Amino acid sequence: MDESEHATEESSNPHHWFSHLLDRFDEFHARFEGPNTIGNNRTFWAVFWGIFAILLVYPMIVNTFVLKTNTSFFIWVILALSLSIVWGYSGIFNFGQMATFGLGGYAYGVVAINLTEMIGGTVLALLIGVVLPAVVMAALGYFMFYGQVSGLYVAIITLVVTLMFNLLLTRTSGTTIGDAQLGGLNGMSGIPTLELDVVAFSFDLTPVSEYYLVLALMIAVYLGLRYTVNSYYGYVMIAIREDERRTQMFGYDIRKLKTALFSAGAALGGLAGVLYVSWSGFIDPTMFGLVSASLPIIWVTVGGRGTLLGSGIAAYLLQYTSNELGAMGTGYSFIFLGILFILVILFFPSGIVPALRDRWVAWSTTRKQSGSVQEGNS
Amino acid sequence: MGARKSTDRSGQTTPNAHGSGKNSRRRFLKAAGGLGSAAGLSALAGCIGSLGSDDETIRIGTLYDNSGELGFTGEGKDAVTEMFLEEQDYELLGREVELISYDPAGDNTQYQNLTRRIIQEDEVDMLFGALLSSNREAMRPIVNENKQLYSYNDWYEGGVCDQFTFINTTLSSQQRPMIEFMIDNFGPDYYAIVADYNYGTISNQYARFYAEEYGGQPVGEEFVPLGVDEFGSTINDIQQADPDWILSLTIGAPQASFFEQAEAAGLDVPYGSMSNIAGTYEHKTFEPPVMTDTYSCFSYFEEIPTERNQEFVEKFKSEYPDFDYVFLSIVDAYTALQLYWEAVELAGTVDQEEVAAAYESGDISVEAPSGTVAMDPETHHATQDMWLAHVDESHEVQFLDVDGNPTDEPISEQVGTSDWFASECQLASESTWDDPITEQYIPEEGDLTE
Amino acid sequence: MSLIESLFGFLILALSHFGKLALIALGLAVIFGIMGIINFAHGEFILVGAYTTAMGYHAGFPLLLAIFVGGLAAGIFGLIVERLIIQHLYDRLIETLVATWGVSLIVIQLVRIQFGGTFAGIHTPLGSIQYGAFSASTYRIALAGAAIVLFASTYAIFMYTRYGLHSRAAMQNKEMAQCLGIPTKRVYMKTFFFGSVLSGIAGGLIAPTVSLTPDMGTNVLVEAFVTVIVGGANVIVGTSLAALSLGIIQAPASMLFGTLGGYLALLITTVLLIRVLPEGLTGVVE
Amino acid sequence: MVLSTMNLDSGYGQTPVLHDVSIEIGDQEIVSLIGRNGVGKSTLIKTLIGLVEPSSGEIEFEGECITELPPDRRAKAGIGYVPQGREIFPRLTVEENLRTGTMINENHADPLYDEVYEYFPRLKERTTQKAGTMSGGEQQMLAIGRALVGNPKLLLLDELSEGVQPNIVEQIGTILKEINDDLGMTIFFTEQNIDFTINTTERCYVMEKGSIVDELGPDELDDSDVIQQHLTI
Repeated sequence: MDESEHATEESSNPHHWFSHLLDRFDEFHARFEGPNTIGNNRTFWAVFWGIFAILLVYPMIVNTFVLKTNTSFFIWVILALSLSIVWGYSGIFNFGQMATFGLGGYAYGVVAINLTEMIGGTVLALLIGVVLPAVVMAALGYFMFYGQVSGLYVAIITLVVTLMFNLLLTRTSGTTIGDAQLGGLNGMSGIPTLELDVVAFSFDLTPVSEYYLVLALMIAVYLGLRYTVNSYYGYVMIAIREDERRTQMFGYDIRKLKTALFSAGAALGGLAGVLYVSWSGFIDPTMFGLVSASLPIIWVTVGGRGTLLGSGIAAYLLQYTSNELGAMGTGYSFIFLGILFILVILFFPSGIVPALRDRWVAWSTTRKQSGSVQEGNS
Repeated sequence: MGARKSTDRSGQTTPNAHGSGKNSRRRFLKAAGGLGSAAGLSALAGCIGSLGSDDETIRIGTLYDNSGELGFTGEGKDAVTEMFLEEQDYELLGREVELISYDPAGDNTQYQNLTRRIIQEDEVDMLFGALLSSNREAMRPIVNENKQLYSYNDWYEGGVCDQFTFINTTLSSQQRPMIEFMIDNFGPDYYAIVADYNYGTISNQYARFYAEEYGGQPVGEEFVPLGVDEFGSTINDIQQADPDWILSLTIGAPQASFFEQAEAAGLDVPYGSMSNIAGTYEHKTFEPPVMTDTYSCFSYFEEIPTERNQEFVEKFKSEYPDFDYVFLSIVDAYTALQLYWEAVELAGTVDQEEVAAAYESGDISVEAPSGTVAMDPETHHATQDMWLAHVDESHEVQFLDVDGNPTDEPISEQVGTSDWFASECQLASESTWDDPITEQYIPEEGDLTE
Repeated sequence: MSLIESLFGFLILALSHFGKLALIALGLAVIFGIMGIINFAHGEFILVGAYTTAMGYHAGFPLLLAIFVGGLAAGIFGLIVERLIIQHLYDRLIETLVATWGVSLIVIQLVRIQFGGTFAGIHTPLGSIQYGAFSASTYRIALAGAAIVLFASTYAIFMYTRYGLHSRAAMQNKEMAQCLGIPTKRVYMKTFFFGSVLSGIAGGLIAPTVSLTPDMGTNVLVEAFVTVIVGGANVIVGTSLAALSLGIIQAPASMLFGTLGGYLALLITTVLLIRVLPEGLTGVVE
Repeated sequence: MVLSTMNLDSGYGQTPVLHDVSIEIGDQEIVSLIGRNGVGKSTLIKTLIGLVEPSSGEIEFEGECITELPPDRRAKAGIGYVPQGREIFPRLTVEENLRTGTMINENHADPLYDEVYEYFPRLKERTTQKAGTMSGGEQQMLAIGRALVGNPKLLLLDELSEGVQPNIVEQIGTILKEINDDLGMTIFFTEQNIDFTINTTERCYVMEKGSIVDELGPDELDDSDVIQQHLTI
């Protein structure tokens, strides 16, 4: 729906204050809209805020278990969004996004266990959990991108580095950092929940407040990224993805940009990791295994590369599905998942959300066309 | 009865037919509730939670992998759980028993999700679960947070000291008769090949401690990452060290390739194993004579010659012919149920705090397929008989006594935990339901000798 | 240990690492090199080969015949996968990754349901050779020889058959090949079959040295990928060189720092090599 | 009639390029298509060989409808294709490149290696050289030779003088005429080089904005002003 349509609606609408409100509504969202995202119209935002409203009252209608589980799905969504930026938009095929998640989680765990007594101990842990993966990945990014490594080779290096973390962390069964026992393959447990003590604003995370915190962060990350990809930087990202050499000829320092993007994505992945570990109180090295490392790749591919919405939705639905499959108590869950991946790839090669968007666009244009034909007749 | 009878395996060839019938429908409704709520149909979810609550029914939950790397082990445990419940006619204290089992598929995230689900949604009276220690450690924070009575029953390194957790299985420290036997019969110098992972490294510490006590020492140690199946350099290293025997702490089938490769390389040294045969039946999966002269000391082997055991093995194999070998994990799951039944009957209720008190009474002792198994009140770990198995060149198992003579008796009776752990962990006297201890103690250098 | 002995030990170790890496990587290299397909189910082709070989062997076939049957079984499995899935995904690298990942999940779980956690293995044949106080498995050394034979045969097929010519043409410029009347889809189908057969034979060959488990494919996947990527575009020369150099690096590292050290050395070398030689070892040769 | 198109519309994805193109090429003719850069000449050739799918219209080859056939089937039916930019296989040797052409025209059994080496003796000197290491002109000869080996009934050439030295262009023009005479091969090519077109072709279509706007016979072709006009406007 473009502006001309808004105009016609406006003129046909007798309530001026209402159309004024609608304009404000559109104006507010304009900054999040652009050709680089799906959902650039009033209907989308109406549905978006509608779902948000449902999510706001959700804790009042479900039990703790459903709520807790949902919170974890939102955390996975944040992780998926971070990979969507790095890979989907910027074209850096990063197999190590889960490693940023794990690094963030471990960093948070170690700092939080050691500094729980300290005021704001977990806030410091949160910061370190975000910064550490960003720094590590900046170093790795520097190593790769300043050495002209690109494409599939980035995927292999990031995968190999992830597996090295896995190997090293499984070796830590007797290792302690301060009071924190890394625990090897058994993992690190007893990690305190985030406590936000920021001047005059302090609350312990209960399942409900944790849910709201994660929900708010998820929405903020989504909108923030929408804003970014539709801004100047978004176009640069896509330029890098589409044609690196040409972008370079226009005077952009590709190596620097890619390193920065890689590192920013890692910060976001680290944030998700911190939230997750605060949520579960536990983390183990399987986060760095081959299976885990593939998960974000699968979400983004299934949802649709180059769409934030798709990556997020796919992460939510796939995690939900594998959760429920596990709950069915059968040995066939992996078979179901495998078949699901194959079917999605065969029938929605560009991802589920872009496919649905195309279908929606096709449907609404034919409807519009038939509508205008009828008008012409009458 | 209807509810859980439906978990009968339909046709023995497909070992996974859980959750057909009523229960799966209920679960499906729940699933729909969860999904619906996300899609805005959440009004449903609230009332479905209360649908299944029936005070008369006793609910038993199991979380054993049915898929993933250890899927087969978990299937065995779920199968024997069914067999036990059928033997009990799905009744306890005259009340109907319902079994709720999920498949965490070897994924710790799933273990956490499903632990929440089974405690908070299904509200089980007793929870059995976890295969690996890492699964258990993923579960325990949630178990403790919810004050859930919980049984762990798969062989592990030891050290869990937890008000809510009761453990029956073979611990590393309980395998000490093997160390003594090897040193007495083959010599003091051993080479340790150790899975680089908690079970391996911590068991290795125990092994070193007991070896020292019995006058032996390691002449070499190699720590091998899980999943590694390449042992060329290790074999070289062993030949250089020239030990009297090899301490095997290999974990998982890939690492078991060591035996085939050692045999092929012409390495001819006896193995004292703290990880093979009982749990992973290498003498059945490798062609003879690869495992020749392996000595393994556990609380259970399929070959245990007691009448009780032979009946059990025969029954299980006829009901579940997919299982060629009845391994330790299966029997420990069965014994865990026996212990729970006895505790509930003693307490006269399934109230979790009272059942825990019954477990701690010191009167819990059952005749398991492996022999007499008793629950130690202070450590919440089982005290049991240890058998020393010897694998011969045709991969037959004989049981030996301390002198190496064939016997029909365990090598050591009613073996408890290590002295160190017993002194560290005193749950009955120091921990209560409302002020619980929930630790895992890992021996640090020198801890054991003090 | 004398210098000669340790040198000999190193040589045998390097040879056996080379043999294994080369074997597990060859089928993947063929499929990835010619078709540009990331086959995440590669390990499961090895698994199918190994399991079938073991079944054939236990049914009384001589080992070599059993290995041949294993290769064939993997080839047929490959054909099915290609017809059902892969043929719809040519030119879509990432999608094949996810789809083959799906195949891998399915196969592993089906094998587990059908055969359980472990499968009766094959006793390593050929005995051992002695050197001083040390000894090593003859079969492990024979594997390196088998790898060389397989590479040479693959080289011959690519260089001297019509299929080989067509596949090399399709690899360099698929559209042009098609415009010359080369049925590229058929060529791809044959390539997938061929690569699967090679993986199956590799599985059969290593079956007597490892435990047969549903996860055996996953365990070799990373090593296979690393070898192929380090090798670069040239399927034969690149991959064999990569297997050789990685084997030579892994051997002393594992002798000095244990198995973990060897594995880490392999991974670190890979990372450094990719950075220094983005074209892989092929780039150095050509 | 060897090849004809009827009301062909074609293009890439949503972007139409060709409109209502109808051409006819008779047996043993040598016909060209001229037009400025970007009018759709290459798109027509690609549509003829099957790389671009037409949105409507028909293509007939030797009386059979080939509109739906993929490129390899068209090649097997007897169409040889020399693309713009040559697209030889750089890592194959010269001889191997030629061998890739043998699938063209499946009814013809023996590959024309001798003939190709006769027309392009330079290729014979370099049979074992990697094709990627040769000069532009040599690569062009190889590309033509590769299509020729299978003895196609129709040879399609796209912008063959592009990036090739003038004297070699001239040489290639002569050879094309010889091929046309000796082997009776039908030839259809696109070109921007006027002299080359005049010297080589008997008949010529003129394309503008994706449509055929004119057809020039031998008489008009002798008048270079007419052609000049079509190419410069």
